[in-house]
Amino acid sequence: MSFPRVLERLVQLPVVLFGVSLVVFLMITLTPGDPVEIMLADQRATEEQAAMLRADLGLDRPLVERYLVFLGNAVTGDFGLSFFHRRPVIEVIAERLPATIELTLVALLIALLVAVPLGVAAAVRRDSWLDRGLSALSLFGVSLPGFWFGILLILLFAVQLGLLPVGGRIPFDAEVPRLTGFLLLDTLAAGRPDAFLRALSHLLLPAVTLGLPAAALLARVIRSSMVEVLAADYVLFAEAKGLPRRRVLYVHALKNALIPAVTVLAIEMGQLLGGSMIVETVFGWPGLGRVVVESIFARNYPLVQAAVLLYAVIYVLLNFCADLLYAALNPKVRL
Amino acid sequence: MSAVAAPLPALSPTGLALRRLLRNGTAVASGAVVLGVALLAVLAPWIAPQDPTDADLFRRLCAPAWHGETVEPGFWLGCDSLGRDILSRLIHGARVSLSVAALVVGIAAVIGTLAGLAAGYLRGWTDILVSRLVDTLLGFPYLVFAIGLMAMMGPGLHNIVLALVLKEWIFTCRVVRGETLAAREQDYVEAARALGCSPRHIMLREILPNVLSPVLVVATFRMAYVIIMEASLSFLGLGVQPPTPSWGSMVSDGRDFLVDAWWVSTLPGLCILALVLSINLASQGLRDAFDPRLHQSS
Amino acid sequence: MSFTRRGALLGALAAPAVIGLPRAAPAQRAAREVRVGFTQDALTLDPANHRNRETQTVIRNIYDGLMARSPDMQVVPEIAESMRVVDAATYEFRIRQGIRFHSGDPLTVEDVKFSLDRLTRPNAMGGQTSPRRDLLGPLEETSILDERTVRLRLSQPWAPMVGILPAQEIVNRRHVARVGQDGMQTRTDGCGPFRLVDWRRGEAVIMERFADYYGGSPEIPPAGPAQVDRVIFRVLPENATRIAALLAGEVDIVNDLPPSALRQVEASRNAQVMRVNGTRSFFVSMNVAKPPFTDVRVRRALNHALDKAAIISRVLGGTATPLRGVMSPDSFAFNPDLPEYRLDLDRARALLAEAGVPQGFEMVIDTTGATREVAEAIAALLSRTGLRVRTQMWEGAVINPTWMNAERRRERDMYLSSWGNASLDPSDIMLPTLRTGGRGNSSGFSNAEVDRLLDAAEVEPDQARRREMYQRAQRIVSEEAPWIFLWLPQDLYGVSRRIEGWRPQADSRINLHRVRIVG
Amino acid sequence: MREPLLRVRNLRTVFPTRRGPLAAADGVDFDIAAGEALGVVGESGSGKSVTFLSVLGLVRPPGRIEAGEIELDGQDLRTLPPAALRSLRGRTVALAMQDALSALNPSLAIGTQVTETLRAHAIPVDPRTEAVRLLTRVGIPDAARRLGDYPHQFSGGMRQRAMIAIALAARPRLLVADEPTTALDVTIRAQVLDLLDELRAESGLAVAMITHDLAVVAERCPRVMVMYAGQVVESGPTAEVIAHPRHPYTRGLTESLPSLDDPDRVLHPIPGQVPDLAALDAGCRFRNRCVMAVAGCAQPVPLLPAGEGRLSRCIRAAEVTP
Repeated sequence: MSFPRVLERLVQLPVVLFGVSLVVFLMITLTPGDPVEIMLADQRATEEQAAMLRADLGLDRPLVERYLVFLGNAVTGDFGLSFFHRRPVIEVIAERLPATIELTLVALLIALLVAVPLGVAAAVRRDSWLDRGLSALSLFGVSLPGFWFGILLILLFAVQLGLLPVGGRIPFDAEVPRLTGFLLLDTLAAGRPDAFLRALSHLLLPAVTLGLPAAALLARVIRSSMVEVLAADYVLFAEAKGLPRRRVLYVHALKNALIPAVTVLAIEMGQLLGGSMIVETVFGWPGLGRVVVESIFARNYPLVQAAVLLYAVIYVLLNFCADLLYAALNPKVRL
Repeated sequence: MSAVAAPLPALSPTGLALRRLLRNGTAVASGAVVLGVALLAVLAPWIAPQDPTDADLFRRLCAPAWHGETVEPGFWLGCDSLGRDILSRLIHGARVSLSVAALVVGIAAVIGTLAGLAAGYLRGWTDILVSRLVDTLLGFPYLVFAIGLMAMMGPGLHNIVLALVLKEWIFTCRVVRGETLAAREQDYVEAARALGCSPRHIMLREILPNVLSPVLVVATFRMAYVIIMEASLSFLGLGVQPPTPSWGSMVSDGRDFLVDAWWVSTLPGLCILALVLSINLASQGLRDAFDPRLHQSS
Repeated sequence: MSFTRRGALLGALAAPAVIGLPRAAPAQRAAREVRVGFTQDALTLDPANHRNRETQTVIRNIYDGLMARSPDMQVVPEIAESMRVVDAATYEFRIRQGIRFHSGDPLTVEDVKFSLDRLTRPNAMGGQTSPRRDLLGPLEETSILDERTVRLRLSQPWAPMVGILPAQEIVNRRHVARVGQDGMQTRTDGCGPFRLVDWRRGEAVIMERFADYYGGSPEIPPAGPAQVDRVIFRVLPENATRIAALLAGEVDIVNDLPPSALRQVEASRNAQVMRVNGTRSFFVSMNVAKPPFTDVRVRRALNHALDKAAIISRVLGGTATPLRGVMSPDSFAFNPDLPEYRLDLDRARALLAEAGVPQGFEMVIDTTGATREVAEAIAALLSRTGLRVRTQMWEGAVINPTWMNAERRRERDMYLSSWGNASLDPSDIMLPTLRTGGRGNSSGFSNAEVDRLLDAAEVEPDQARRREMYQRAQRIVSEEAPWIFLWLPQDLYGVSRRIEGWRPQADSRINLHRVRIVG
Repeated sequence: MREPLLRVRNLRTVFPTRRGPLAAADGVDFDIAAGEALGVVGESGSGKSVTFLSVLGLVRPPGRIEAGEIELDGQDLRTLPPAALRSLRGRTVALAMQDALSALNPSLAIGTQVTETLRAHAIPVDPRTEAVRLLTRVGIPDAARRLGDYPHQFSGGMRQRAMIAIALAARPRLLVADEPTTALDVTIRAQVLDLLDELRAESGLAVAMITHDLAVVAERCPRVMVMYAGQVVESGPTAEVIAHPRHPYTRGLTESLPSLDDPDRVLHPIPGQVPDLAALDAGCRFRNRCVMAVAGCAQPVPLLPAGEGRLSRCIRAAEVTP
């Protein structure tokens, strides 16, 4: 079952990319609002100037041709110029992507740190008040609109308590050379643990805001697969061997319970990546999501197209990684 | 190990599940909350104490009744920034939030179930087509997809429903397809096939009843997401048209007054919380009751 | 495995407490640093390659212009030492001596000519044409008279010329040659009070004091190098977050403070509200081509029906000046003697009845997310006449072009909109919005006399006569009432009490050259 | 008879159900001495597994031990703190399960599953060497090379033997073997049972062999205990119990005994159904299926001596004929 699965993913990538590119292209071109009009909104542009600009951008050509040109360029990594940044799309995305990925990863980590103990505890004491209380608490996460929760966190932790910063990624005096764009790595690479902590403190509130809903979902998944696993004979057998409870729960049970969670994790990571724009707006986080939303509103087609394609690639790759991880966790599947 | 299972009086699986459900106090209580909200929504025009769109700037941000100072009699939960009664807006907002959630999830469940059945049972090109479509849509981040579609169609209730349905159906579809693939190999399906039943009959009469309970669980679970989604779209200015209140847009509009008049945005926030929580707990109860795998004696 | 996980969890929980400590005392910053919580990131750092106020604000701290605007909106020389009006279409500027760019290169008349050519000549920016080109209107040629003097020649007299110059910055021609067109987007070499340290896209623009600064315009004291070591524009688009950053002491100035935050900021110990009349007049455009708005009685009725004072005092916290017409009272061309449409619901109902508009008649006000609250308030107040007025939300990208096109707006009723210009010159306010076919004429207003007056004022060199023409045009517009005239909002800023020497100005620039830290 | 290694008295283990408490083990008494092999025979649901899970302290909640004494090596297990009980598990009393496929963790290597037991009990040996020795001992060829294998890479018989090796790793004094050989073919079954016999002889290992296969008991266990509906109904030396049952239920079992050539045969020789354990009266639990039932069977029936070393829970024990 292993080899066909890899093959399936490899086939999936171009198909999904093609589908996504087609959908996004259609979506964008069918959207009312003309980028040229928006770009010239505040100017005394004549119709000729507008037509020239339109020709410059290739907007005057037929749909099919535009799509094919877009595809052709995309294959060679050329996504054109971001209208309102007046710079290559690739550049804009490249400088924003690390911030989003860093935020997403930390959010995911927080989600795991919350979800794993919560899910395990709830499963072990299934149907106890603890189980209900914890699952109610974890559901809290799903029910909070991110923008509202984020603002509340800011008011509490930054304004009232003064413990954490309001927004941004790192204060100026903790700046380090950005080799990777991931500040947690860059600060360590620069040998600045103080800067690392500052960067982490900036990450905390947005990551919690972003990660909590994911934590709720993950906790549910882990709880239900733990419930199943805990009923398995090998857990009883492990207990009968006299193993410490921690080892029974976190090695024997959790390792098997995580197998179904891995797939959910990959999907959730994809959703977090694409769902970060609201958190990025609230916390002034310089990530990709914000640019994408701004670009949708500004009809900045090339950037939206490229970003959505990128999301799709990441999605497929994440699933691929999930398969690998699945195999790593599950010895029955060997690639 | 043989231990617990004692024979229970014969009951249909659904009957058993319902029984388990009714014995689950949390599920019943949260189900009651959901039904209560639904009732509020249906009866909104008759029970809302004020006209939810009646603005009076002199009532701007007046406080809830328990606050003492800037209270307007008859406006129990205070007023929003245009002096509209928050209680009435909450009651009417339940209409929008709940009907968006129910419509989206309902339509998505129907589409997703049919597509999933077809893909899982017919296999072949149908499956490839459906699966690739599902993959494609999964590849889109939800919010980007919704924002893109809303930008394309313009804001408004119908468009929200449409935009969300276009993404939501895949979640049901994936589940149903998986269940159908499994059911396909089951004896009862093989027997039906051997009897010469048409694929349509097998899908709708034989397999469908067996996949309904996971569909139900997925649907209730997704409702929570849809309510949050509507709120997020409102935050980005792509929500329902004013002055129609929705809980999401109320939270979003009130966020500028979080410090001066916390109730404007917090009360609808709490309503969302309570509803989503109830839906989730009810769905958890449903799943516990209907998922047979959790009830095998071990 | 379980141990490490537990350890990490504890670490994560403990982190805030640990990290919180260094932040607790923001006053202990080593460098004198002023931070601005800003709604938008700069789109580019090339002064010639944008049409965006926020971008301009950031850039203006790095690059200086020939002329500058004082906080009370007077145009004063900056890089130029003096200006001479040779005739209505010719200006001469004498350039200050000893100005150096951040790179050390001296600023010469060649740089001035190069910068203006780059703005006005087609394809002058590595094949592109500057999007600012048409801002400079009829500027035809910049020529060097001697090593200290440049001459600007216009193709026709154009009075707004001087007012537009503070928004055009002078670049170093050698720097442009060095870094190329693409390099200009991110690498700067201005002669302004601050030099760019780092532009973290989407996050912050960081600048430091330029020690060799020539001092800026002597007419805006105190001249000399900047008084703080470092300046940071931090991008915080969400209102609540920007305010929180101010209250938490993380930033010293925030722009675009919503009126709803007035109380909150005023109540805080470490910040205050500063306000200045803005430059954007707000109005509700009525589609004069669509019945019943074709009838002037209806348009007047709606003007009578709207309780502007209530919205200003309740929703806008008293931070706006009601307008009877188009122009801001701060403009030289303001007409103080316009007739007023008093709040009079009976009169409004009578006028509507006269015009045959039935009770319960439906009207829609189009609006965008940013002005939603005001639009809803207007709709609610107008509905008191017995009309049924509601609002419809749109994206700016959709509704603006719709209303600027006669064909596309045919079915629309009303549009809550605004128009403004930093120079407050009617040439860029009345001409686009009220002349027949003007690019911003959303109501479709067309009046031969107004057209004649506006066209004549455009080429009239005498400012007093221009004013008189514009005032006559304003009276006609007010009587014809193509809009519901609303108000001129104040721009609100939250300002930390630890800084001094800065006040907001109407063109919404935040120039930090003269800011001091006192707290 | 020596001092018993395990002494159970009046054990009552209850599972709450929606129809009231269900006593899966109800008043169970028995002893096992060191080096002894006790066969425990009964149908599914007779309480034999629950009885020994109670001994191991592994009754899954919400089930719980309601009454009785469990003394292992002189210690009262019911008053022992959980940590002490845990250190007894695997070390003093170990469990071997019926289905090794489900008893072995699918995602851990066999070697790990052996060594972790050694480590958990701090057995002073090199875990790896010991693991190889243990696996070799149960007849796994080339054990050193197969430590890194996962359960699914083993054949069914090897898995079963590996599982027994794991159960024996910490050198327990009592092995609870729950249907340990049902899934094995005849030769391997003999091999495994021989191993247990050897250990009994060598190190005084006591074995409780839970099975519904009387044939295995007849062959390997000197003593047998028959359970029905949560109670012990008869016990005694195996040969005598088979030859002269003192309980109608035992007789029913023995009637199907000649089944050596069909080891997988399921025992359901007696017509009728086991009563609902949640709705019992005080009388004999077998009486609804018993051909010998009389009115007196509705009274409580104690477990009484029925000959040399034998006990029976039947008022007409003497009348039962083979």
